[in-house]
Amino acid sequence: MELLTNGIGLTAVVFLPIISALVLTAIPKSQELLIKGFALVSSIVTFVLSVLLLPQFDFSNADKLQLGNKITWIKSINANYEIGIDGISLPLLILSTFITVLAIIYSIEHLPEPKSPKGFLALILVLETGMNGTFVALDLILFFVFFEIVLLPMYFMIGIWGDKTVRSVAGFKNQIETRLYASIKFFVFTLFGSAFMLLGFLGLYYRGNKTFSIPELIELGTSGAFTGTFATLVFAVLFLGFAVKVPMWPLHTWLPDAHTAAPTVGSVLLAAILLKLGSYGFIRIAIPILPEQAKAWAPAIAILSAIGIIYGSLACLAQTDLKRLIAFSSVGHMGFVMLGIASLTPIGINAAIIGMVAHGVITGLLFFLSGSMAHTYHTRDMGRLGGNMKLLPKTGALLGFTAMASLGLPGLAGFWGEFMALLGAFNPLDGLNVTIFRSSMVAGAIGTVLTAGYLLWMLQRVNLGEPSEEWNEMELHDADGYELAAWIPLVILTILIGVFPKLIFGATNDAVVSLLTKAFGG
Amino acid sequence: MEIFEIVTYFILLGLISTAIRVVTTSNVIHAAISLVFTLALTAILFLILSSEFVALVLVLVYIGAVIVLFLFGIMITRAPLGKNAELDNDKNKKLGAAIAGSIFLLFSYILINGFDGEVTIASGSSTELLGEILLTRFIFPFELVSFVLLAALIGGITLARKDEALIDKDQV
Amino acid sequence: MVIQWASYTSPLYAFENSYVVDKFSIILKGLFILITYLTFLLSINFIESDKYYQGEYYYLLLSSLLGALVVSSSRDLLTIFIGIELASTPMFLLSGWKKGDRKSNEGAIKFFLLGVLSASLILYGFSLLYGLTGQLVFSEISTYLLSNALGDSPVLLLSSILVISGIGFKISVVPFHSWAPDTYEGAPLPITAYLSVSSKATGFVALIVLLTKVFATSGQSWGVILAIISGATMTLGNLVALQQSNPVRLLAYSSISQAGFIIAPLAVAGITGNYQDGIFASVTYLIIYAFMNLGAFLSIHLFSNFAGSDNFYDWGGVAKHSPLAGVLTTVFFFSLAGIPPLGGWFAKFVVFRSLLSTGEIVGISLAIIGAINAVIALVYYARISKVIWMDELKNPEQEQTFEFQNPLKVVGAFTVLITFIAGVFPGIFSYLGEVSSIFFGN
Amino acid sequence: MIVQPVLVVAAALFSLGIYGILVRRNAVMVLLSIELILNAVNINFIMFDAMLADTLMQGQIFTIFIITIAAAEVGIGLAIVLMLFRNRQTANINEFDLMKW
Amino acid sequence: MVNFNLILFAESEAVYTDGGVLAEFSWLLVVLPFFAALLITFFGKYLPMKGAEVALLTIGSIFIYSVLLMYLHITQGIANEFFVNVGSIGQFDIEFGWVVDGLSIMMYFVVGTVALLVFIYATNYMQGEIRYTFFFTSLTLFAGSMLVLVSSPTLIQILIGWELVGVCSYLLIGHYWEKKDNSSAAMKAFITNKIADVGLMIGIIILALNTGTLRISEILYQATHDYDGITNVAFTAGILLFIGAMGKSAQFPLHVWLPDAMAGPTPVSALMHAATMVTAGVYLLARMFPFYQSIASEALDIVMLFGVITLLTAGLIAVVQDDLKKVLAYSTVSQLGYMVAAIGSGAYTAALFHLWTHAFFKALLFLGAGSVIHAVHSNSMLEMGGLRKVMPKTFSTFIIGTVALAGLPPFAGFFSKDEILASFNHEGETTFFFIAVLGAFITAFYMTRAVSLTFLGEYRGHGHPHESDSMMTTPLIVLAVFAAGSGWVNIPGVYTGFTDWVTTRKTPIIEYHPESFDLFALGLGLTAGLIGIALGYYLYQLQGSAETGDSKIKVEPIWTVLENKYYIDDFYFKFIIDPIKINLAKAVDVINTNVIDRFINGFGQIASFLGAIIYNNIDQNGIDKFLNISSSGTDSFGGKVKLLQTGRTQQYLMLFLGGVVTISLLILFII
Repeated sequence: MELLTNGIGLTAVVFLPIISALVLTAIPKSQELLIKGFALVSSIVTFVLSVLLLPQFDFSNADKLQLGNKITWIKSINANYEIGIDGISLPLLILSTFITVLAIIYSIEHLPEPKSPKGFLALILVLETGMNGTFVALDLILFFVFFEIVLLPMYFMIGIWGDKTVRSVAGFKNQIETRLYASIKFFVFTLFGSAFMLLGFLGLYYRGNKTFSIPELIELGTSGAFTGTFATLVFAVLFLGFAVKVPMWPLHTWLPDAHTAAPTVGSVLLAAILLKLGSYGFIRIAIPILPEQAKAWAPAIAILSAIGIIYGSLACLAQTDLKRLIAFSSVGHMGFVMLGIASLTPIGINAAIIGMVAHGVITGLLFFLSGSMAHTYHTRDMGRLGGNMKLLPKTGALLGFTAMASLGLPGLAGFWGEFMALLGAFNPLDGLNVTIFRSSMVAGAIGTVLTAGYLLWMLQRVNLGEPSEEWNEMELHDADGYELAAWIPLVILTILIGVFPKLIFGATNDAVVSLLTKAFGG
Repeated sequence: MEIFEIVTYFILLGLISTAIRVVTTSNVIHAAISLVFTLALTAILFLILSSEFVALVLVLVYIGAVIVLFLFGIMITRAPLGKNAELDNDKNKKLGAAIAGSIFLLFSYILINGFDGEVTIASGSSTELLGEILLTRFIFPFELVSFVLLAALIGGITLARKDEALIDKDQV
Repeated sequence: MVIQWASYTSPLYAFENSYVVDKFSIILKGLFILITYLTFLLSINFIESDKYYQGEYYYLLLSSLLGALVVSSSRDLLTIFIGIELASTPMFLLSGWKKGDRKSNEGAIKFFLLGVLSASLILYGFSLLYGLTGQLVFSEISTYLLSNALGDSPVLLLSSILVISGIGFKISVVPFHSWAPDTYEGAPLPITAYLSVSSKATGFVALIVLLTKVFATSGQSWGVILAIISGATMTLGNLVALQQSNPVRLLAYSSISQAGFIIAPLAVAGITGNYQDGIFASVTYLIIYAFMNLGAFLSIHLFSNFAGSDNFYDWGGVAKHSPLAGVLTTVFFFSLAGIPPLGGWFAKFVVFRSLLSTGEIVGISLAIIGAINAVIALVYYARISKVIWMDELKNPEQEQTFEFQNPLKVVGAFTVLITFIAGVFPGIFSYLGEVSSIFFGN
Repeated sequence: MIVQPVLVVAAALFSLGIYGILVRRNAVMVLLSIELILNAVNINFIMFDAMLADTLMQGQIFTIFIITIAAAEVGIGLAIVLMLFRNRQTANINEFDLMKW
Repeated sequence: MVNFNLILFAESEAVYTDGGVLAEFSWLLVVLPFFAALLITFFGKYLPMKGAEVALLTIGSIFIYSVLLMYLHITQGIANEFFVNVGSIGQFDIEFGWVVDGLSIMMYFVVGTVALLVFIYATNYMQGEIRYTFFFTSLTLFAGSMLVLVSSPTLIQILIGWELVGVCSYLLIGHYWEKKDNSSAAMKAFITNKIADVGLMIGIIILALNTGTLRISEILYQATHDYDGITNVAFTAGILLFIGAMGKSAQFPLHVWLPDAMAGPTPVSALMHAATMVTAGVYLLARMFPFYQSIASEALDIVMLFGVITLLTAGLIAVVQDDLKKVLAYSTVSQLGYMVAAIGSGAYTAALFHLWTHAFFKALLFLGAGSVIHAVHSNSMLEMGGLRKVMPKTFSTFIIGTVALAGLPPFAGFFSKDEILASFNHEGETTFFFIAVLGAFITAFYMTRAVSLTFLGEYRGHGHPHESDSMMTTPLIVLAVFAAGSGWVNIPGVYTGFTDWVTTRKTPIIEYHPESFDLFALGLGLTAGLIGIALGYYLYQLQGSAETGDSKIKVEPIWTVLENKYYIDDFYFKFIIDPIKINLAKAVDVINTNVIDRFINGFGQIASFLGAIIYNNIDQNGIDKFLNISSSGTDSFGGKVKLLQTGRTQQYLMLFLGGVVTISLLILFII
């Protein structure tokens, strides 16, 4: 399988979706079935391709970047098309291709208003290219480009297919449609971060022998090429860029709005993959290239993460909007991921990766469910919902299951990220302030209680109790085949990872250990 | 002090006074006439500085053509002939004067510090030489200028000509 | 009519037959010719739609093109001045081409008066330069300046300030920008496009040539001037653009802001003396900017014709009538905003790269200002896409057909292609920029 | 020794021209003021030419070109003013304020 | 990747076997319920008994398997553990597995037996109730989760089982979730446990990081061999683990969830109180006993303190309850206090022995109560009475359970409680000993009260109660046998097999085994029980009714305090839950929308505002404004001129030239 190992396979995984998106635009609007079919097939092919890479991937050398290639891209600035995956990016890449397939399956019958499947599916596919590309890019510029590519589709997805309710926004005189406010907020926030991130990349480029290659920069960084104010500044801007995407408190406020406004599939992709781009950036770029700075910033990151966990959970308790609640829960969960990363230990970072995957699976599913419910009930107000278990037993049961998974129930995927992150934070890397980390860890542990609190409360309000009378008249449809086809794989994945975390750890552990060894010595 | 210099000083004095008149008079015709004087004095100055061809061109082109054009313009646009209190935008005066004054001070300061030199007045005509240089060394710009003129001609005519149809149609 | 027909062919041939000075000028000439060609295509329907003077129109455009071509390869004060004049005089006229339209008239007179003033300033600056060195040819001037150690004489400084101001008018940087929105709004749309692209590019070329070939010795000073101007231009242009509801004025302010980005590398180059990097960035930005801005004008041309309104807030949902035009618009505006994988990102990227290349504090500050501005700019660029895609249709029953004539399609296809190529394979453009900077640098 | 006074007077003409374009209300008068400015530039060039005793007479040649261009500008300017006048029945430039916002 | 690990007893003289095939396949115990749960969920509806038969079959096989194991264990002794690696992270191996040793086999047996009987009982009890199938899914999962917990050879699996038990209890307590009270009770149980779990989690983290392993056996090895790492954190870790145990085993002050958990169907209560869930805490302490004993003995003192507090306070509350199930629930809390206190005093076997006996008689009592409730359709004892006649089987079995709980010989409770008292006495904890004796008195008293009010006297309720059918009474009878006889496996001086069973572990257990009866403790305990029964009978049977009986002992304000459960719930709601749920959460939300968002939006608005200012005041007519200020009063030319004042071209020119001048001055004279 020469084709798969020399970078072409990986390239195909990245670019197949966008090419399909282009082809999709050529299909006439009237051929709706063909459009949907084509999108589904191309996403499945992409997924299969990414799975075909698995046997080629040398797990015994998971710490090495594999299956990649390096081709000159922009010669004048020495930016190359350099790709490759290691144990860290592999799970995320597959998660990304996988979730996309599910998103498209779901979209076949459940397109948000205004329908127009062509545009919607094309945007999903473009989005996939951005996501896959970010996970395989090994060149800062390539990374940046892919990192930004995701913005446009998501912007339009929220803006066109988003929630049309009008609401008032703090600081604005006039009421504004949720989707419009959310889409631009999402865009501006992310761009704000990434504009500075780009400056940071350039700084590295000039101090680092004029190369954008991440592996080369890691070599330089670990040999102490970046020091002093320069390194502090660069880490600061990289932090800004990634932290917005994660999102870390207090840069999170775009997230609830974006999630609330986005169409179901948009929320799913946003939660499942997009947020990971930020934390992945920390692991792939910020920490190995600027280890000393990472060490200096780690306590701050830990504190912010802890605040994020508590804050996100408390905010959840105050929500009446189902999707908004789940969105805030993402803030909390990503707080655990970042807490793991901040610990700079193999445990912590492994925890972060499995946390990322788990959050992708679980929160993705939660958004699927809440989106479907919002579609059925035409409301997301938890005050009006209730007795969902009675009205929509399948959806309700899955919601219950997913909420349990989300609160970190051991035996399900969410547990490992939380528990291991706390484990990592208890004993951070030597030289880090133990008190801060342990306090953060305790805060995180308290956060788990709050998490359980708001999720159970949510269940009580949404799933349990007698259904309100207003639904008697309405014809409510429980989950149909397409929905189940999109959801059940996530359920299975949740259980599989929960019971057998080696699925993820097996790939990541070596890579993480070697990354940290390189960065901080034995 | 040579006679040239004395003459020059007088010319300079005249230049300034006529120029002031150009921008301050409240009579449009007076302004135009003052400009004629300014230009004439300039031409004399050029003559003193032994640039007789340029002086000639100045007189021919400016006094002969441009000023006439101006007078036409004044008349066609029916500017009030004679004294006109509304000729100036009074509000702008103070600030305009301040800007102009500061530019003057600035330029003078730099010019006085920057340049000093003697001028030896060459005798004899340099027109022939000038013509030769113009048509050899500077032939390219010379050709280009013709395009400028042509463009100005064509465009000027197009814009200035009366098209009732167009005006009616697009009237805002 | 003959001239009109000639317009289709002559630019293409002119490329082959033009006098070659160096690669810098060839590349720029190619750019100018292409832009003019696209402007022609843009103009066809426009000119035919009303009873404008066609032959004169094309002649004047061609004259302007000639001026731009001259500017890019002229290397003495007189020729460059004539070139600048030749490039701009026809534009004074063309901007008033909508004779019956008072806005057009007003725009023209404002443009004209400021243009003449700027020409006078340039001339005064040239006269000082001449007085100081006694030379008109660039190379000799700079040799003279070097050999006599006049690098920082006040006269030279004043001269450079006057020249920068004069050209600053053409490239419409703060505070010499005020004509731009009015004139852009008033002028016929193809002319506006041309003004904001080619005319501006001419100004940049003149600026680059003059600053690096003539004033190189006082780079420290004009570098600072340009840096201040650049920062002010980016910020002011963007902030004001946020307020606009007229798409043309919006683009006018946006192009003011973009001008700030283009001169930023030049400013840093002046301070550090590393011209190659600066010119590379500026030229690359210029090329990419030219095409995407042209495309942006194309798209607002399409929509304002369709919606019959000059207020883009009235354009709610128009993209649904023509998704193709909607996509084009989106591409161009987001490219202007600098979102990968559209060309604009690479333009911004090379600028940032050159700003940070030396670690000068000026460069870093400009880069930060630029980064913030890139975010601000996004808001109004995105606003247009928002309106055309996301807002409700104003007249859902509107059965009007969307006119998208073939010449315009060609323009759209061409510009969008370049925008994408520049974003995905920026190597090509950076190659052009690089080559030009290398050949130009020495 | 004669150089400085001439140059200063040229600068004065320049400034007066600027004053004129800033203050004059009538477009034709503004054009007149511009002529003053250009004239100042001419004087500069001729003065420098004489001062440097330029054998190529570049200053003079430049001046000739300036005069030519100036003539062209005047033509264009008047054409535009005329056009405006046709539409607005006034040549006062400060009435041109359609594009206030 | 099964890691076969034969446990060798270096310090012990006894030789134990590895358990052979039976031990090797013990994973079936854990996996079967989950598999069954899946089956029931997806196919249960289509089966004749709606899935109950699958549950019965499963639990039946588990029971048989546990009996086999028990038999093997009694005959030859088993101590073995197995590991399956499920991932490595850093230096840690994450392993699941199963442990087969005395402690776990005892638990398998308890869980298997009680669960089987409860299941049989429930098939009938739940007949016709909603979500019958799902109920069995959850119940099976519940048993399975407990098996995960007790079979755990690693701390991580303990945690998993721990929380799974919590979730299943959530599902079961909230079985009738149409009523908000029930779902709230379920939530309360889950959250309270979750709070405790934080302690457990941190405890596990500390232990894992200081020993470098998650295997319990290795941690215990290090603990007993005084490794530095673990010794330093022993006290903290011990306390934290105990906090976890407090949650599950409902120790004061985290006991609040257990009485509320009565909201679930009665079989659930029976299972939960007897075999699964509440015993988890005791099991954990027992599993970690060598650790506590060798290096965390200070922590044990605290454990004991809380145990004693619990046994007393909960017992007192039980006295004032009118709800039959709540009486039993508080009784459970109180009995758990005994067990915990026993562990705290170092009496490992005594605690487990009490767990063992308590499992049977408490299951019996609950099922009996369920039978009664089933008959009278009410929980309140005020609506019962006189059922002795109509429900003879229930009555007689209930009586056996009661006397077992009250600690009368020869029933099971007598032996186990006596061993605990003996241990207290032996340890010299005089105060605690007397409190425990007092507890025994209270226990006997409130049980008598309950029996009297329920079965004796006259019937006060409505409807016509009748005896439950054999599917329900058979388990009662079986359990009654156990309640009577299960104490005989550990009679000091006669037969102490139980001690051997539960001490068969890798790490030897060193503790006090009474060689013979401690007559002082025995006498005191027995007397207390008898007095309690006598008093109860006197008050409630002879006086006839609850009110009159209660009025005799109603001592204000203690009675009110007890009725309000010491106001602990109120305290929690008022000072912890409400502030967090309402005030803090609202505050955060407000901060989010009104501070952070406003701040962010503010940026946008500032930019927009600046833009407007620049555009309107500087860019377009700044000069104009300036001029208007500087030359006010010059508008003297009349109306026409006034209109003309807004001309723009010259202002542009001014801006232009002003720019030039400013820049020139700046460059030439300043820089």
